[in-house]
Amino acid sequence: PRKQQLMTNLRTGKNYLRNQDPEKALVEFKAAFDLAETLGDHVEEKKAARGLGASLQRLGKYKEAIKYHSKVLEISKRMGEDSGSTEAYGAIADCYTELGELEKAGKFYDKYIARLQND
Amino acid sequence: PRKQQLMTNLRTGKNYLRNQDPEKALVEFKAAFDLAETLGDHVEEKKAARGLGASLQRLGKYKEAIKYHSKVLEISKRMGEDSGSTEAYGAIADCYTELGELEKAGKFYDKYIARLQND
Amino acid sequence: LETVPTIKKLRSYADRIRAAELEKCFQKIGEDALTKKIRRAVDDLSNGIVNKLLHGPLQHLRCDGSDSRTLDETLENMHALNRMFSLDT
Amino acid sequence: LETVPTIKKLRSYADRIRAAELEKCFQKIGEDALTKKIRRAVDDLSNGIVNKLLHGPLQHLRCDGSDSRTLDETLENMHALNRMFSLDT
Repeated sequence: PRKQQLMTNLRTGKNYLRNQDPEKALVEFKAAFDLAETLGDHVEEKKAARGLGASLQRLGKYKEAIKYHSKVLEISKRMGEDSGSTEAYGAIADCYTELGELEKAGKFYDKYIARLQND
Repeated sequence: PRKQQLMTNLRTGKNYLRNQDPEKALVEFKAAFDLAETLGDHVEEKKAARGLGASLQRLGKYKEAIKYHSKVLEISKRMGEDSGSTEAYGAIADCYTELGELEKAGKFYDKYIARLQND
Repeated sequence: LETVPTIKKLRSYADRIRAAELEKCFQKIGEDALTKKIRRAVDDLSNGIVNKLLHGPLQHLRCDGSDSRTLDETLENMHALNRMFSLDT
Repeated sequence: LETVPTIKKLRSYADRIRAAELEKCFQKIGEDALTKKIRRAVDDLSNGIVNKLLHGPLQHLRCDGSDSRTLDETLENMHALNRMFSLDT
């Protein structure tokens, strides 16, 4: 039932994000993230972290967004499964660009670009 | 049964084309084209013409390829249904480029480019 | 007119990528689940993305060259595209 | 470093196209036929095409600028991309 709740939160969050409502999306993804952490479900935790990052980014909260996009990378590393990593590198770089930290942005774009030809 | 034969020819032609065998593809598409003409089936006639154009192009027979790609445009106009037209304009331009007729190629690329933002 | 071959090369560059990714996608979906409708929708998707992405660059290879600034810019665009997509090799 | 904002703009330009085409594709397939596997395969397809198409241009915005020719070229690439994708507006 908690797993089901988690999946519902993720789905609802994605819908809010698609419908340009990042505030409501944020709430759903945060709930999903906490649930996934409790359940130790790293696959869904990663999706929730990505959603949190994307929502915060839309709200202009770039520093917090970086935190969650980095979480995606961290979970990938821990799981030895790197789906979503390319996009996470790109998103972190976008956030640093918005913050005017172009040097850091460039470093993350390099990692992003190096991965673009992979699948 | 003839319609079924026609569909088989089209499918086989596409497979040959995908597997880099334009000569065998050509035979299939020609059979399909003749059948479609006999049956008056313009939807499939268009697919066959496109396949013929693509096969001839791969074989370096650019003038003949232009003939069949133009057939696609002609059928589209007659049917008032323009699926495949963007690609036909582009393919005709590619053929003229190969033939060194850059002026004509440019004219067809213009039509192709003007349609790229449509669906 | 010098830009015409670049248009052809960029088109075929993009089409190779499109065809390869399409093939992979169809394999992932699998023969059984791949209905005609899905095949059509996915094919349209791949064409839509490529066409809309190429629209800007291709348009900027086809300025009429009536004034020299435009012609210069068009040639600069061509050189940049040749470099960026390695179209000369 | 001047090229960093262009990278961001080009990325989001491409992503808007990708998202719009993806939405259209999913609608064409229809809620009922759209299994998780298909959604995943089609999503991968759209990312694959965009990523592979952007690879060249983005790579050519990130030269290390150690010699001046490379830096000049990188800036030319940036100007051309800004023009061709209307990224300044």
